[in-house]
Amino acid sequence: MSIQENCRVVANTRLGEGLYALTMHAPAICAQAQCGQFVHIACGEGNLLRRPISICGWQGDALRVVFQTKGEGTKWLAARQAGDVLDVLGPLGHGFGVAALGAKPVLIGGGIGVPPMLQTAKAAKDAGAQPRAVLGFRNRGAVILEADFQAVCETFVTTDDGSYARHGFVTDVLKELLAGATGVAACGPKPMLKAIAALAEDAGLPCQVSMEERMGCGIGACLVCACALKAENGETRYGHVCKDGPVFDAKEVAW
Amino acid sequence: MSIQENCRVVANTRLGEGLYALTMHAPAICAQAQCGQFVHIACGEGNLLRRPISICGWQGDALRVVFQTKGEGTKWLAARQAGDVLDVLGPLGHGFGVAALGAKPVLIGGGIGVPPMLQTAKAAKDAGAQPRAVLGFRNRGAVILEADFQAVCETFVTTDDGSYARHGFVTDVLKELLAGATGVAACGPKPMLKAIAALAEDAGLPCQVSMEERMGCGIGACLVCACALKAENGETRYGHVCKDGPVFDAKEVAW
Amino acid sequence: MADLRVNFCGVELKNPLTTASGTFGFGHEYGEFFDLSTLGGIGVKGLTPTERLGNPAPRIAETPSGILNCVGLQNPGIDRFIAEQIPFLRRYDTAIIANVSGSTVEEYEGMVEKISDADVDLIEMNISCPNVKCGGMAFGTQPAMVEEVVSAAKRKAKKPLIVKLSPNVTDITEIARAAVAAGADALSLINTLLGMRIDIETRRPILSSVMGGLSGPAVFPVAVRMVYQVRRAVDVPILGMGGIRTGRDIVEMLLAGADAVAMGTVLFADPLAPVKALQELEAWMDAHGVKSVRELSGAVEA
Amino acid sequence: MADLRVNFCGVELKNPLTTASGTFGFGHEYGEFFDLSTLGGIGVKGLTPTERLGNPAPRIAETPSGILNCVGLQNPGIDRFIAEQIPFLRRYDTAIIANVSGSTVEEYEGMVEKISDADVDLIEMNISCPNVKCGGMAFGTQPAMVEEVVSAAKRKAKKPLIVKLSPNVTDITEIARAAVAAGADALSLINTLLGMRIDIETRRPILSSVMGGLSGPAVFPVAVRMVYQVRRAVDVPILGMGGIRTGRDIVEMLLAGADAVAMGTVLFADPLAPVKALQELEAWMDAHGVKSVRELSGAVEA
Ligand SMILES: Cc1cc2nc3c(=O)[nH]c(=O)nc-3n(C[C@H](O)[C@H](O)[C@H](O)COP(=O)(O)OP(=O)(O)OC[C@H]3O[C@@H](n4cnc5c(N)ncnc54)[C@H](O)[C@@H]3O)c2cc1C
Ligand SMILES: Cc1cc2nc3c(=O)[nH]c(=O)nc-3n(C[C@H](O)[C@H](O)[C@H](O)COP(=O)(O)OP(=O)(O)OC[C@H]3O[C@@H](n4cnc5c(N)ncnc54)[C@H](O)[C@@H]3O)c2cc1C
Ligand SMILES: Cc1cc2nc3c(=O)[nH]c(=O)nc-3n(C[C@H](O)[C@H](O)[C@H](O)COP(=O)(O)O)c2cc1C
Ligand SMILES: Cc1cc2nc3c(=O)[nH]c(=O)nc-3n(C[C@H](O)[C@H](O)[C@H](O)COP(=O)(O)O)c2cc1C
Ligand code: FES
Ligand code: FES
Repeated sequence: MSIQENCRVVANTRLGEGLYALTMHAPAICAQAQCGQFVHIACGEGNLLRRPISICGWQGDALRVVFQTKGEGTKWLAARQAGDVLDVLGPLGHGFGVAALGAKPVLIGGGIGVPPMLQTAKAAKDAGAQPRAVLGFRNRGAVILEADFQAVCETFVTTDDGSYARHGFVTDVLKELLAGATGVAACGPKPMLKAIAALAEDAGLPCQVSMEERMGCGIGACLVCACALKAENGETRYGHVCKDGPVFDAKEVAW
Repeated sequence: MSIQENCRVVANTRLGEGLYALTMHAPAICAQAQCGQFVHIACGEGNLLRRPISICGWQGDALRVVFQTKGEGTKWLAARQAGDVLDVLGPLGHGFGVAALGAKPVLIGGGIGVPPMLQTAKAAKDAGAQPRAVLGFRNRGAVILEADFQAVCETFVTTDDGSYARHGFVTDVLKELLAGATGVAACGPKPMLKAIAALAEDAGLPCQVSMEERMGCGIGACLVCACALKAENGETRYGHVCKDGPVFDAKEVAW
Repeated sequence: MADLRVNFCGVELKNPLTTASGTFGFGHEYGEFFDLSTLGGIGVKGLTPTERLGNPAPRIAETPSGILNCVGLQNPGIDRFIAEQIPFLRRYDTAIIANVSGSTVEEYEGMVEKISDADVDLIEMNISCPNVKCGGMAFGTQPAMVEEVVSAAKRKAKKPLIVKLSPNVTDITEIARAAVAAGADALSLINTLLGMRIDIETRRPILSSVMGGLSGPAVFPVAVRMVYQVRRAVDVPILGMGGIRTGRDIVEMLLAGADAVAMGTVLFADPLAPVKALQELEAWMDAHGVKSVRELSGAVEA
Repeated sequence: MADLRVNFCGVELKNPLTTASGTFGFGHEYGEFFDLSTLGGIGVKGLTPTERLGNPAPRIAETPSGILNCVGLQNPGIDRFIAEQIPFLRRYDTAIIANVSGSTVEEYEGMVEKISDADVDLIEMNISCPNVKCGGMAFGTQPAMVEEVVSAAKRKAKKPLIVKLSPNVTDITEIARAAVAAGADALSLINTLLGMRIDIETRRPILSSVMGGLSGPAVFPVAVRMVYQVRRAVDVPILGMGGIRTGRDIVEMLLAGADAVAMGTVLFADPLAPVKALQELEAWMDAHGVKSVRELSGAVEA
């Protein structure tokens, strides 16, 4: 059940260059949220469309999102301060199904795809699993939420340029972790997801990926957020990121 | 010389139902302002056009405007608070020429046309004249700035419905004051200005009126704020409220 | 209490507000936000003879006060609509407006015939679609094609037939006259304006289809103008749409000449926009002593 | 340092940004806000053979992200422009684009002949005006009328002739082709879209002329689309306009196919918009390693 909620900003903290963590008072949304879902936030009068942002996590009535400034919308969001009120739709979409990932899931985030994996790690742990997290970033300045993940589970960090932690890609780490793993879940840039899906498939592991697409309604009515999926007849059909996703079974996606 | 100035709001006070007095820090505009001029205020991202508002007065670097909420723009303005910054063009247009109004000018304001007459009264007084003010309002709830005027000059107040002060119209008072007067200046609804212009003309007095029209640029470039004037050949020509006005010689206006 | 009822082509609508085809799916999603019975009618996603997959993503781009879309008529096909969606929609006390699209005259004929026998209230025929037999030129841009496709469809129609006009034409009144001459029971307008945005970083069009349809508040003044012109050109009921956002916008569209209206894009910004707009409409009418919405239609003084 | 220079029909512009006719007067007013030599060129208020008084007020209405106007070509007439305004404009290091309007073919001919002998750089011919000999239908909406008026004007032109297209047409490429076939040296687009707003309190149209021209950011996607289409249809330089607001918008319009651009309505919101947009353009080019603005023209990959 999706809700429109007016949420007071509790804090908006700058995490790094163009990176923010915003916590808001969202009791109704928190009461229903699941890991991997997203919220659709109205970002000022100048922007007609809402902006989809993943739920990073919640605690009691406080919902946290972590975002990167990109254009007008996220810049507007970055300028919000404690006390401001946001018009939010949520929780939206289908999140990660941690049960299907087994006892030893590997959870992977790339860049601004890292935030939704945090609550996913918590959910897996709460369900009795032993998750491990792999977080990849462009460089040292882009690293976010490392301590948060470490508080939940074993966490590996990579940077593309080696300026922090391990030099390399999340897939390098994943290859090493596959042996003991029971499932893979990931959020990040499409090429990364595709590579992860291939590795998981080769290893015969279930794999869930969170996809991104430009959105209109955010609830499944306008059909703009098409994600190409494999149809039964071998052709392509279009699922919708906002309602059928954002999390899809990697085997279904027509990469 | 028109200036674009970013002006910090010092105070925004509710004067009555939908009526506000907003003071802003506007040193550059104050340094050049003349009574009867206006400022052109950007009213939020949702509104492309600026809103023209008369200068009610200034003191040092503090510029005061008084306005009534009408649509989106003025409602946005009403929601501004101390510390907010406004994007303002000003001072714009031709204001009242108090010298031409003589030693005993009658200054008339109707409704939301009252504000610009305050600084005009002060200017007349500073120039050594003995102004008298006539302020007309719909009813008791609409009365504004009465004390401010009384601090400057003898002031007469009327209400259309008699709910406060004298029952009747500003023209009723004007008729009584014409005998001793040397000139008339007015701002308010067009029918009121027209009636005043006729009375002044009959009495052979100079009369200046401040006209209103929908604006684009506010500086004379786009020619949308047309005010019908009498051309020398007896036909109509269009002057422009933002640059040729807002104050016109009443004899020039094609009523 | 203001009377919001409207009789549109013989169909009694409880109020003049419907939803614009393609922005409201088949109602399920917005039904989570408000009671669909609040609406005068529901315009459903454009239907085609068989299932259509639609265009690849991206299918949407934001523009100042508007959006571009190129969904490409993704829909399950008319048969599944009839079997699966009508029963759901009929649970609500609101009119069903079936929107049909085709790529040949024969397709339109077939769709109108089939949908006439289904339990819908009104048929809206979207003629902004490319005519595959005419080099892909949209049916709705040439009076001759309009006459041909509308008269063929009209012969099969057993429900009131609304013809939905494309605004991408030099003279909307010429198209409106052609549609009415061919038998249209009503007109709806406007469909989307053709537009384009480019991602300057990738130097590629944002939409997968390069160009797409512009809708939302940005187009409202164009829609008001066209409704006004069409009202003066023909004598059938008009369903006005294009950028409607508030109760005041509904009043303006009615004054211009609409008998009923539809709201689309603005739903994406605020799923409760229809409910709020109806409240505003009613409050405005009460404050202005307007007893019936029907008094407003075409009442602009110009 | 990015090279912003553009050669437009043989006229060297120091940068691709000009002002849209009718939004900038003759430059005096905005000259109080910034140095007019900053601009690549100045498009002046539309001129007619003799003085025109224009329409009564109201001449403007606000719309979502746009405005409607019906100034009605108020201007002092071409002779006073030549005598009084050119000397002022020539004090600045910027190209002068004279914009001419007429109500008959003969008027256009006479204006183009006269302005050719004056000290201007480019002639922009606004063909969105009603043709009084053709029932008031705008010249720019019918290919045959376009051919006639442009070829007549071209015969008198001794300066590069830019033909300014109306967007209120079914197929802009057809009109563009007609103009180029008739001798247009360049095209500018878009002029305003026809729109209307109604004051719901008075129930009267806001504009004195009932309908008026829509401009501003709302029309930007329509302008980008038409520039893109026209670029593919003809081979002359294009002056792109319609809703440009920022340096990024300039890049987008260039990518779509413009060689130079004009900014209009947005000036009313921010008189310094041209200065800011040029700074943004330059910064963007530097950040993206684009050496010359000419590399961007038509470089969309579609
Ligand atoms: C399910 C989902 C979850 C997301 N979660 C996060 C998150 O947790 N943190 C985060 O920083 N970002 C997230 N994003 C991306 C985020 O939505 C975009 O960065 C944001 O919409 C950009 O808006 P803008 O106005 O700043 O940029 P602009 O580029 O100016 O936006 C223009 C338009 O394009 C859309 N758009 C641009 N980029 C994207 C994108 N990558 N995905 C979808 N729409 C886009 C915008 O929504 C807007 O409609 C998520 C996207 C999706 C689909
Ligand atoms: C020279 C001048 C001085 C003014 N001084 C004052 C003042 O001191 N105090 C005050 O309260 N009001 C004043 N006004 C009127 C004020 O400009 C309008 O009330 C205001 O623009 C309405 O904007 P809105 O968005 O609230 O209303 P809307 O009706 O939503 O505005 C829509 C559009 O119409 C324009 N518009 C609407 N009404 C008017 C109007 N009466 N005059 C000009 N444009 C209008 C708006 O600027 C906007 O572009 C003055 C107007 C002028 C021309
Ligand atoms: C995402 C989207 C999909 C649309 N799909 C259809 C459609 O299938 N059939 C149709 O006739 N119109 C379709 N339209 C046009 C709308 O019904 C409507 O005419 C247009 O959007 C203008 O109204 P609005 O500005 O309120 O959205 C679609 C519009 C949008 C935004
Ligand atoms: C107030 C106003 C007056 C205009 N007058 C003219 C004119 O005289 N001649 C002309 O060719 N175009 C005229 N135009 C159209 C503009 O030059 C331009 O084509 C259009 O406004 C789109 O650009 P914009 O959105 O940047 O304003 C006028 C536009 C406005 C807003
Ligand atoms: S955004 Fe509307 S269906 Fe996904
Ligand atoms: S508002 Fe532009 S000339 Fe007056």
